[in-house]
Amino acid sequence: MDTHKAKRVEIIIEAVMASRLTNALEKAGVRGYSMLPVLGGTGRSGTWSRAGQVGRGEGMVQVVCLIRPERLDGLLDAAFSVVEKHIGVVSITDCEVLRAERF
Amino acid sequence: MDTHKAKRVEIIIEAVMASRLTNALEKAGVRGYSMLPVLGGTGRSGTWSRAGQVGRGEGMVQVVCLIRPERLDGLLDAAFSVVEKHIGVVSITDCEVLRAERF
Amino acid sequence: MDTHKAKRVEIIIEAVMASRLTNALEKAGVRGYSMLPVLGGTGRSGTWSRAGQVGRGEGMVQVVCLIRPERLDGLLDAAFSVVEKHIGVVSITDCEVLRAERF
Amino acid sequence: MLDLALANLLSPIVLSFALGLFAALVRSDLTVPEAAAKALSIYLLFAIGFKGGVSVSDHGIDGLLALSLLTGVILSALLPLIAFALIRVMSGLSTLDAAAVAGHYGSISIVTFVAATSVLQGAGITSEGFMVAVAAAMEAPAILSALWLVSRGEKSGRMDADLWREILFNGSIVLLLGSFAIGWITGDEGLDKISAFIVAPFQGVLCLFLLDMGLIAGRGLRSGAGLSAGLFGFGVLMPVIGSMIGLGAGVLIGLSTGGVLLLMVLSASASYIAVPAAMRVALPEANPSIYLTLSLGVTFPFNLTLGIPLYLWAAQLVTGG
Amino acid sequence: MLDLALANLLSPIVLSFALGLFAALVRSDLTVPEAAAKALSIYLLFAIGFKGGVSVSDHGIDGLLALSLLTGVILSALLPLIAFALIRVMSGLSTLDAAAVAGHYGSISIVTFVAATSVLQGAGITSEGFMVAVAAAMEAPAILSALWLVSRGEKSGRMDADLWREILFNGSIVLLLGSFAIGWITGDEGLDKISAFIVAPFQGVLCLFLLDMGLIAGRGLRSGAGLSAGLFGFGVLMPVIGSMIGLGAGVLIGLSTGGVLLLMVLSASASYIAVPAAMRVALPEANPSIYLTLSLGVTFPFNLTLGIPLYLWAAQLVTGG
Amino acid sequence: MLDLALANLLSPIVLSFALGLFAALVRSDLTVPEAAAKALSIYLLFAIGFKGGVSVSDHGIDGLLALSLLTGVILSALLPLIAFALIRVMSGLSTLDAAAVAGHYGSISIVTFVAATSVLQGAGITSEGFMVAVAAAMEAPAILSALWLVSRGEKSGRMDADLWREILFNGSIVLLLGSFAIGWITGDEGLDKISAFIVAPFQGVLCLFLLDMGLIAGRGLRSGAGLSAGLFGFGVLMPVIGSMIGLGAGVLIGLSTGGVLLLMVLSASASYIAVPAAMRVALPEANPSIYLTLSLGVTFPFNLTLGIPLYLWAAQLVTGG
Ligand SMILES: Nc1ncnc2c1ncn2[C@@H]1O[C@H](COP(=O)(O)O)[C@@H](O)[C@H]1O
Ligand SMILES: Nc1ncnc2c1ncn2[C@@H]1O[C@H](COP(=O)(O)O)[C@@H](O)[C@H]1O
Ligand SMILES: Nc1ncnc2c1ncn2[C@@H]1O[C@H](COP(=O)(O)O)[C@@H](O)[C@H]1O
Ligand code: NA
Ligand code: NA
Ligand code: NA
Repeated sequence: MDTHKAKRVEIIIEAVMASRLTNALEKAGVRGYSMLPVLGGTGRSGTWSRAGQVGRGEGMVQVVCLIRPERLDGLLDAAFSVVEKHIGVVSITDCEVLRAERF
Repeated sequence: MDTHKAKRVEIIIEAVMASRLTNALEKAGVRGYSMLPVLGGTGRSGTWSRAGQVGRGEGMVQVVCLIRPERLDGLLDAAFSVVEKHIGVVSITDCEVLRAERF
Repeated sequence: MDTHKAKRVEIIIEAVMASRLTNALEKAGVRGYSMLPVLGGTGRSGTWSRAGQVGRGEGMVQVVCLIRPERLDGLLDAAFSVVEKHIGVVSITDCEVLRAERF
Repeated sequence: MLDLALANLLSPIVLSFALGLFAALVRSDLTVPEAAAKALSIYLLFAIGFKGGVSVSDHGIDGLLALSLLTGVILSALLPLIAFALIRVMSGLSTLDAAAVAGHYGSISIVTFVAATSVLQGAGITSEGFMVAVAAAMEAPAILSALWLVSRGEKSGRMDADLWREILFNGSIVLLLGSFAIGWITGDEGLDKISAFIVAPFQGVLCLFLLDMGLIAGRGLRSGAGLSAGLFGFGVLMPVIGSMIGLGAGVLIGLSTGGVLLLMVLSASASYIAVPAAMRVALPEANPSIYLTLSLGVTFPFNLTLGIPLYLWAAQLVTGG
Repeated sequence: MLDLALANLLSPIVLSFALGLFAALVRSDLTVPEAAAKALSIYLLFAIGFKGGVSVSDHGIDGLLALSLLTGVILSALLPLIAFALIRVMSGLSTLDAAAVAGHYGSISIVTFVAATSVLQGAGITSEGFMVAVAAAMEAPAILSALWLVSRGEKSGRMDADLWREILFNGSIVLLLGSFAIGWITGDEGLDKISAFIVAPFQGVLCLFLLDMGLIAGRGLRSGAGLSAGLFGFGVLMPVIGSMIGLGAGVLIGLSTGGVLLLMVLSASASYIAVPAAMRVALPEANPSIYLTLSLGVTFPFNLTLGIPLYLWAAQLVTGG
Repeated sequence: MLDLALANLLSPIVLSFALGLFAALVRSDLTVPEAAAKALSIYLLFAIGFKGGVSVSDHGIDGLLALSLLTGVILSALLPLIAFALIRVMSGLSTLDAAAVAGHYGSISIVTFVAATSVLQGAGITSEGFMVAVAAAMEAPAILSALWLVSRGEKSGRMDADLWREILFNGSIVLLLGSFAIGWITGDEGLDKISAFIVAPFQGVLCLFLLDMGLIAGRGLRSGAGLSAGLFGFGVLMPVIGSMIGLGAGVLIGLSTGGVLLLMVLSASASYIAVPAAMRVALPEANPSIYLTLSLGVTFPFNLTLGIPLYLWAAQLVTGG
């Protein structure tokens, strides 16, 4: 099977900031991403869980973005501008993808 | 801690195709996988979100599969036969696993 | 953008063991992790799905943990002590992170 | 007719839909959780099926049931052909996209059906309880017609055993027919036990469901690639044509005024649950935003607001009911 | 007896379960969302607990409550020993798997209990309101017996403080006893305020819950490793034995006919919520598909369909009620 | 006053909250699924809004509505200033954290409002239906005040167009005002259709919602960094001060006894939905555990248990109602 080098960027960010992040990504030319739910977690600002929550003040989502290596910097700049002041983590992994024309 | 080289394959695929994908994986000898929910996303075919949806026409899931490197090709062939005509993305990452006898 | 080497550890573990795992991680000095839902899966012990389930006897979650490379061994020891007798899988991936001071 | 339309427009149900639409259009963060929306839909299907079954157990059955089921199947299979021709005339859609859209219009929208039963109830008009079984029978045939429209030119078929099973045992069909059977078997005694659950709060639950439908429809309209005028026109014209065919068929087989209305509504409405899923499996190349926007963003609101009163007016005119 | 069984088999509740079973067996995509299933279960626990508490506040308490609780605890602790011996005789399960299964049969299934209260209500037979507290008391002791059966040969115990806490403050125990207390404290006045929520729609909600149980049970039966004939036999025989022991105990301590039936049902039923979770923590090597299939796929449907009418017949025969 | 407080403490609603609190504190695994909690909150907002609208359609409107809305907006905007000063005096919080907390106390908690309407209903006291619109009007202004408190010393503002939209079209505002409008438009006729859904089961649904609130509050209290005595004191004192200001304002503009109580409760209560989300966007550096613990873990339980009876007593004393 033909695979191609790409980057897998996974950004865990506050749910209230998610649409701002994806807007920034889209402006930076990112063509595709997916959003996964996060149930809870722990970090420097304490522990949280979505169980039983009604409000949107607490809680995070994970945005996953597969991207060509050469587009990574643009993506990270865009992401950083949004996460900068906010809690959350960003990881970048080397990966291979099928159907490279999609990225 | 003893770790072993393996591949982490993550396939984001339409929910209606998920059982066809896992059937194909099982036929190709894949012994284990997990399925994660995806809340929404954007791609060439537009933006979608599961929020408030009743039907299964729109929406994707992420199938995660840890596998020995030598079994990767079989898995990708099987996956490709299902995703080929469908929207969705496939990424393969090098990883280490504990308890290699499981894969 | 400044990135730093780190490890991305993803542990798929039974939901009933999740709090025991995170307690062990915290004791081992892990400062942050997130927990993601898993909808279903297949492994040596058969196939499961959370759809319609009320009890907690069946079902898994994925704990994601970004960590500095030098802290990995402590984390794996802690994780292994919990998963040892239990079903579930652990993968470790090399990654880069933004804002390394957080890990 | 105008009174009826106005009363309908100002009912809590339609206003709830409008509220959802408004919230989505101003990009409010209001959402009904997916699990809650599915639970509401299970409730509605169970309740409507059960009540239909009880009504059949009350009135007994005759040849009309079988005839109506047959009529439903035929309508569902034939309407896509008409829809297909109309789309090709009114828009520049490819065969594939046109067939996918056409499949939706042969099948049915159960919530439109439910809304119509509410209107009937409000107007004190009875209808055949088995119409809910007709609704179930009309879900699937249209899918086969759509696939046939596409595969005429193709060598390999687009159906496999899995897809057959998925279509025939689709959750909403199973639940609708299953609860219909339960209602039929348990009759009034069964209804007594659970009417405080499936009858009394029904209208209120329907409001919340329509709120959610409004949210989804509004989101679709906002993000969906704008429809061409031709497609938009199709989304309004096709239900009217469908309803007229349903009217003819209903009168022909001798349904009551209420039954005729329901057959009209079934013919006029477009699927947004079963067919989109089947199309994603069998016609993945077809553009979902077209059929989803048309079905949920144009035809559903049209039927809900103007269509149902219009059809009722026509049904009463023709049947003299 | 036959009448009773038939009436039970044709009740909306049992038919809803059958519908779920059918849907799962034909691999329909019908599912109740997990969140909705949990919400239904919270509703049922809250309602049944509350109503039990109100009934105690109405009738006052006496020594019988304490005696019944004690009886429940003893039954829950002892039934696993009998179940264990029976499994070992009837099947080739390992000590570990046999103990895990045994633990389930000492504990209880609250939805079976609820179904039995519905049957009592339908038959116009009253029962002691505090039986719901007995149900809660019977959830946990069986777990300890199961662990004891396993750890006899082991050096290190399988219990730790966390597990103790998890077992005793298990969500269903807390909710059942908590709402029981609230019902007790607020009495009829409290019930008046919320009976339109917890009484009137109860049977209907139960139908949807049983639909879900049918779906889960069917899925388990379909995918679960086929049970041996011996295990299957155990899944039917054990509840009958359990119910007979419950009958003896209930008559001995002087419960009413309704109370005796409920104690029989508690003894006969097998846990599918609290015990499976505890077993995954404490006996991870035990094969969950065995105990889940037995409990949910064999014993639960048996009790729901044939067991309850059989037990009621026996209870009436013995108590003359 | 004591009677009232006791009756309130022993109501199913408050006891359900206590049960949730207890379950969380003993670390039971009892949880209400997120989707179910959101569905309950949608139900409550829809029901309370609709009923308010119907009541306005019954009694017509006059200048009092506009005056009350204006009063609400002013209270919401001014209360944060008082809260801010009080926090700074009573605790060592930074400007940022103090402003974030202050914003919560200007805004409102709709479930506290709902609990107060239940108490009024229990006591047979009527109130102005439009108070639910006042509640909606009081959600947002406090956010602006909080941001103003922070940005006094800053160059760049903290508001952007997106945030404006998010605040004004916040889901709970849209749903509350939308269902209020629907109730107003459809009036008693609309209410007739859906009262079996939004009126009869309301108190019971509220119990489950408060169970969930108790679970969340307990979890917050358990895991939250312990509050200083000063902050804790603020969480109890501020609602009392707020209620007194609300009392003055309500009497001044001529609300009925019930209306005065509701305005007091709105002034006394602290937001836990709209404001926390806005603060995370606009003041990400503020520590959420402080404002969440204060609002949900201290002020909400205080109002629910002691506050509401106290305010009612004061309202009756002053208005002579
Ligand atoms: N090292 C980490 N690995 C995975 N998730 C993390 C990590 N650190 C923080 N998070 C997630 O980000 C949230 C906020 O983190 P923090 O900014 O450290 O409070 C946590 O509650 C977790 O959900
Ligand atoms: N580059 C990407 N990274 C992550 N997810 C993607 C990406 N591209 C597409 N997806 C997901 O796959 C769906 C379909 O993509 P597409 O086929 O491009 O329309 C999107 O809605 C996303 O959920
Ligand atoms: N190779 C794998 N890749 C991803 N998930 C797996 C894998 N193997 C097992 N799992 C997950 O872990 C669960 C238990 O696996 P097992 O211990 O093999 O029964 C499965 O049901 C899956 O959810
Ligand atoms: Na149609
Ligand atoms: Na038992
Ligand atoms: Na306030």
